[in-house]
Amino acid sequence: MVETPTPTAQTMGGRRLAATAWAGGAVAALVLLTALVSLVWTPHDPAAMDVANKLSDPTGAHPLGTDHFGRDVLSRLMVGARVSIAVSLVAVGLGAGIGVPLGLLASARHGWIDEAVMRFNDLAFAFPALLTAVLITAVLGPGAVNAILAIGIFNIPVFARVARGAALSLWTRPFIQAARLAGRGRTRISVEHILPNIAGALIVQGTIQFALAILAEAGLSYLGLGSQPPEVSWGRMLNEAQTFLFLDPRLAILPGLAIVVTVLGLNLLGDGLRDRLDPRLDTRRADGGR
Amino acid sequence: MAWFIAKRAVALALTLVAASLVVFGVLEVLPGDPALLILGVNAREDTLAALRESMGLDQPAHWRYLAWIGGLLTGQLADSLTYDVPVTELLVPRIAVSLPLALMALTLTVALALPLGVLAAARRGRAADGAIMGASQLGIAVPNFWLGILLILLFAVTLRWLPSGGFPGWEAGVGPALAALIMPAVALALPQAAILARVTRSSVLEVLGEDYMRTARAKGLSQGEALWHHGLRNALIPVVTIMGLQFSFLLAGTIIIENVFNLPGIGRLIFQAIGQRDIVVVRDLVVLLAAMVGVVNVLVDLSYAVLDPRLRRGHLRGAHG
Amino acid sequence: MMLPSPRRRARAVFTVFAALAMVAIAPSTTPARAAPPDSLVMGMVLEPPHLDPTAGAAGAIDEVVYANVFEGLTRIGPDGSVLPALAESWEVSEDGLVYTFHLQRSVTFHDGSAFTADDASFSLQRISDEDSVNAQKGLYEVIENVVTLDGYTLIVELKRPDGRFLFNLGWGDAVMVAPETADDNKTNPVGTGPFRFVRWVQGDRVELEAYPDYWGTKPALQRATFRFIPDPAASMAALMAGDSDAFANMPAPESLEAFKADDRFAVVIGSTEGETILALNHRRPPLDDVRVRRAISHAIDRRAIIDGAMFGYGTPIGSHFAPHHPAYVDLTGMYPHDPEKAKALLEEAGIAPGELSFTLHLPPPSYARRGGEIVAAQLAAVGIKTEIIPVEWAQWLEQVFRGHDFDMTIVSHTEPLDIDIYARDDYYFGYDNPDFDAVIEALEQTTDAETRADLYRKAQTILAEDAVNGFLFQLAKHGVWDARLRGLWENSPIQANDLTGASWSE
Amino acid sequence: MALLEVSGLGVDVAGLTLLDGISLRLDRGGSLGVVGESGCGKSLTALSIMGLLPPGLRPRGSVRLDGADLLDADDHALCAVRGRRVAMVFQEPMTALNPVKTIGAQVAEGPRRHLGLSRRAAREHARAVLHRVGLDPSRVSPDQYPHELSGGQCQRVVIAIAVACGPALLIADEPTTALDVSTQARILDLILDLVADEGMALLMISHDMAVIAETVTDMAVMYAGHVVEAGTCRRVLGDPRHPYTRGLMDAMPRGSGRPGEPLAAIPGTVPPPGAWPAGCAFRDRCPRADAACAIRPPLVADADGHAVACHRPFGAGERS
Repeated sequence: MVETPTPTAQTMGGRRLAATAWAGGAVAALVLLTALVSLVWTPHDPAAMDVANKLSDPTGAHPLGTDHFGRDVLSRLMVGARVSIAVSLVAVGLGAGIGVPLGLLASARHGWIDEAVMRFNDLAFAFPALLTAVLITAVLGPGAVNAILAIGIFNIPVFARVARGAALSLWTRPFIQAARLAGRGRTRISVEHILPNIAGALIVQGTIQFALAILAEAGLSYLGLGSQPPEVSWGRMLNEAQTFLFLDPRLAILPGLAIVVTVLGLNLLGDGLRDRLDPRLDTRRADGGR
Repeated sequence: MAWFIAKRAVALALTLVAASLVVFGVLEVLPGDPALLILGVNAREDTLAALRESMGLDQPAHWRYLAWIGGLLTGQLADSLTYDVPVTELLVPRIAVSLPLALMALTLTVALALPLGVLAAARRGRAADGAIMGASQLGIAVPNFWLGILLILLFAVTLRWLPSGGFPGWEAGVGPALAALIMPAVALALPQAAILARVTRSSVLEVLGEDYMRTARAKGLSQGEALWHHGLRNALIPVVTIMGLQFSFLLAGTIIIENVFNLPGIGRLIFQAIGQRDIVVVRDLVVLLAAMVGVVNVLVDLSYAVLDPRLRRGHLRGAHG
Repeated sequence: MMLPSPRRRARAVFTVFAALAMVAIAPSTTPARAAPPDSLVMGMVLEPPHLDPTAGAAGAIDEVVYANVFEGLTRIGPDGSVLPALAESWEVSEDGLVYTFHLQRSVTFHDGSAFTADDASFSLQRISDEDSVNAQKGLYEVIENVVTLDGYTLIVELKRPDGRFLFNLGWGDAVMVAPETADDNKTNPVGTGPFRFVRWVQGDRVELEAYPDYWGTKPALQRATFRFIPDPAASMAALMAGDSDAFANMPAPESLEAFKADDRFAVVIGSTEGETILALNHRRPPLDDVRVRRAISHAIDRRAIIDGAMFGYGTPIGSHFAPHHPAYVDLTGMYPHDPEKAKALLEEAGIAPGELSFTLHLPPPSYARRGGEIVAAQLAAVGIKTEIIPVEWAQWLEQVFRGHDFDMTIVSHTEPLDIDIYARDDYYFGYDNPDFDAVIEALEQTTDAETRADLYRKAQTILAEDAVNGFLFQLAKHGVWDARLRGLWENSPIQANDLTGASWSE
Repeated sequence: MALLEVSGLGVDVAGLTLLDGISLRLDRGGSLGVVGESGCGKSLTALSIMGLLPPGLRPRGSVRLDGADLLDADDHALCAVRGRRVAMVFQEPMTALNPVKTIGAQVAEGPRRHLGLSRRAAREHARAVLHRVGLDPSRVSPDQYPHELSGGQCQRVVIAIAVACGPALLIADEPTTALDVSTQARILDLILDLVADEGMALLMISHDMAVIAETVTDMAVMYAGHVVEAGTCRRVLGDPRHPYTRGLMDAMPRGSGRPGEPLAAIPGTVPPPGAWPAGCAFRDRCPRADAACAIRPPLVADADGHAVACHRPFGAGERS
């Protein structure tokens, strides 16, 4: 039997990315591109109201029709991509920015710090995530920034757990031992040697969390707790479409499709990256789900 | 075993105490005065003070916390600030909606995910596997509330097979009640089933490579028999872990799904109570939900012991040493 | 779930999409369920927190129990007039300080006990007491003393004359309750009305049934159910499916077109007492500058707001007064929609374009949330930036109403004839004008109808000239019900669903 | 007719040849050993006979049991043969047993299926078989789980599972490799004992010449997916002709040799499939190799049936 070398940062380049992963990546890139384009150009001003022309079916001027204020749906979907992505990206960044150092600290120091980090994780998992997010936004008030906080908080334990798990197995490796013998401090080793080597696992988890964050932002905004007008996000659009469900289901279907396509793309990309970077991560995905 | 349960019960109790402190603290800083909400814009200052006193809101925080915990422990829940009835009375009919809903969703999740996951693993790399995994990718990407909207559009509005929302009550008969719950349950279940099917598949794949599966085949068992008699129980261990986590997602999911389907359950009650600043209802519900999640986690741990005799002995050893 | 190939998957998705897209044009074929002719299911948006109208401000309480379960000494009729109820007649002394009520005989509470002057005395004292938790205690605090002359005669002495006292007695907050059952009315209301309480399935519905020993004209309905459906889409579905027979006030005006096109339903647009305003905080400069407020009034396009937020239902107002009231003056022409004029006024006030930035607190109803979006866009067009802050009612009350921590907010003032709020000290928008206060002062002292009307007109004009707030529109009452239903109120002078006269036609 | 006749057996995966031209023959009640280093294809040969090759591996040639070709048989027919006519003992007793089932239940499964026993009768049968393999029910209960047993006890359970239905052929794939030395001998004794008692044929697979020498009468030496030398043990061990066989024998006295470790007497390790040199696969490691070895040598038997595949074999009695 051929022995498979344990995958680490050194062997990352080895395997090819699956076709589905390329497709997923392409979709994600397209959405990102759309969001970026919306910064400089949209077919119409997404905030421009034309009440006389409300709930119009798709026409040449409005390829996807208009909403209940007569605003262009296509333009709003484009801008919505921007807000959905920005909120999710910052939330995941927040989770990783706090969670990864915590996880590294826990793995480097063991003892009570490790224990404290893990108990914090347990407590965070004892509450249904959505419930806590609802409470947080009730206290702080609805809005994109607070949605970021609510989603970000739930990413902290996920990243802490992944970082700790991946880092723990590295501390016993010879090159780490060598660095320790050379008198490097634990913090320095964590930053210089551990972090680059667990980056693969973190990128994979980040992709998955990003997809989950988009779903979470949509859920919060749908409940009216996320982005607020005049901001547009896909969840916000779904929230506004709710009362027009029977009159104009298009308004509810289009933003939902945008969410599905984006999340699908990110998940396919995430799965592909995981297969390439770290096949052992397979069962962890649902773990971080909400 | 008894020792193990006792140990878990203590851990659960500690978690709940921590949870209750967090919730109480959060509700303390929640902006909005329940008395003002009840009495409205024409209320006078002295009227508000009288109402606050009658609701016990004028007491210091630590006293109110202890009174609350004492009430929880003795089963004497306080009166809801808005409904003015004991929270217990509010909860029972709500649980009669939410619990069946969560259980239906969980049953659906398992009933879909296990066979599909096993099938995908058994047909690894073939068309069935590809189809199931493709569909599960799609399922994971669909927000459950949007799925709920689509179901309403399709089955309630276009086909008119099912009610679009609301709950007739169990006294209207099991049929109408279940008809009202089936769409919400499906909306909750499909995305979770997609996740669980993937977990099942990878777990079964792992088990299929185990030596004992070869032993079973060497005895003359067919592939299917070996999987059924030897593989499943081993494969179930990670699956049960995820199921435990999913139960908490399903509970939380009711907050959003009950809003979509206009169901008078716990999820909508808690959402409404937050809006109305009915902190009595909110704190009891949050602790209740945390307790349910905790109990399910204990059950998951217990089910490991049922599934895997090696863990049974581990716990016994823990008991004696 | 079982989608065999990417291409077929795409096709399946497309099929679902196409099926869904057809929803909009799908004809409604199922007839509304034939309801038995002696029962009615009335849909409501909000569930009452409890069922005691004397212990809470929530309109939903009155919408269930007012005139159905509970009655007062007087009652408000469908046109807003004061009618006799449990008091069959009354006399008022010359100085307006002593009211003598003659009560209906043979009235019983739903528990069988007789209604007497003692019960009436108890009810009035309870709401005007020192430790009363009545939401409108301010209205009844004028009561000095209540005496029973005999079992059916009640004498009420006032501290000062009050032109609206009989009207105020008609509010749900002053209904008659029995001392024995008063404390349980929140969950088990016992009144004297034509319907008695059966049960309340919290989160879903309240059921009432006809009270066989009712003293007055017996209602045509034997059973009445109030169903609580907070979601506009769900309320539409409930009507279409026949799960509800009526919505006295349909939450989603956008759905009215569909009901109008369907001859199973009657769509009745009526008036309410809800003046919807863009309230401005006069404590916050430059909102204390009348030029800035006038600029805001010119910036607002009421028609666009009514069309966009309310789908055309609603009447523009130019001051804080209901257009259906006899004393109404149309002041909507005072500040026509004119962005250029608005900009000029701002410049005159020394404000550069883009310099102004206000917060806009929006409570949950769609008139506020949707109206707010449009207002924000209209203000932006004249160079005023707004930050929209959506709030729950609890927060609105604490932060805006009581804390005065806001720049602008949109809210509908639904109490009838409430123009006097502009004379209150330290009211949330902080308006202070001694001339206006004098008018209101005079109003309170006056009982003559014509003089009162003149004073009301004067008050309206002062508010409009001062451009106190942005006066947007009068909320309409969007009634949708089964076309065979008769006798439901068209207008809503108070928040109530009086089912006394409701019946089914053949 | 031979009980087992393997001829021209090969196994391929994705264009790669793992096993080629394997021919073996085993009579009723006879015994045959297959020896070679780890990775030479011994286990693959055993799995081919059982029809349990991992997915993706395709066999060719023929494997005849009682004259019927197992490679042609459908899965249903194979299930009837496995456990009933042919049974197998695996290398790692700890992982070969299902951790979540009692040992009694695992032994009873075969008899219930093949012998048509009732649940109860099968349980009794399992109890008896466990007793027969040395697990006294008074000391090791059939209701115990594998993790409660030692490695040696587990291997006895694996053997019990194999012999429970009285197969005609027992394949033992490195049955003692995972066990400690003192247990090894007892397990081998048990196997020999059972084989003799039940009249089973034995196919013993081992990397250890000593084990082969103790347990079987005939043997085949494999290297890189081919048989390089075959014959009676007496002839092959007494007079090894192939340089590889000699190397293996030189390594023998060390005893402790674990599979996978390079043999002390032969430099290098077995090349993985696909890296086999053209011609004689052993020539890169062979001290006697020359140009002729670039052509694959055929397996040629002498009059006594001692066969060797080598262009430069050791002569009879020649010392290395």
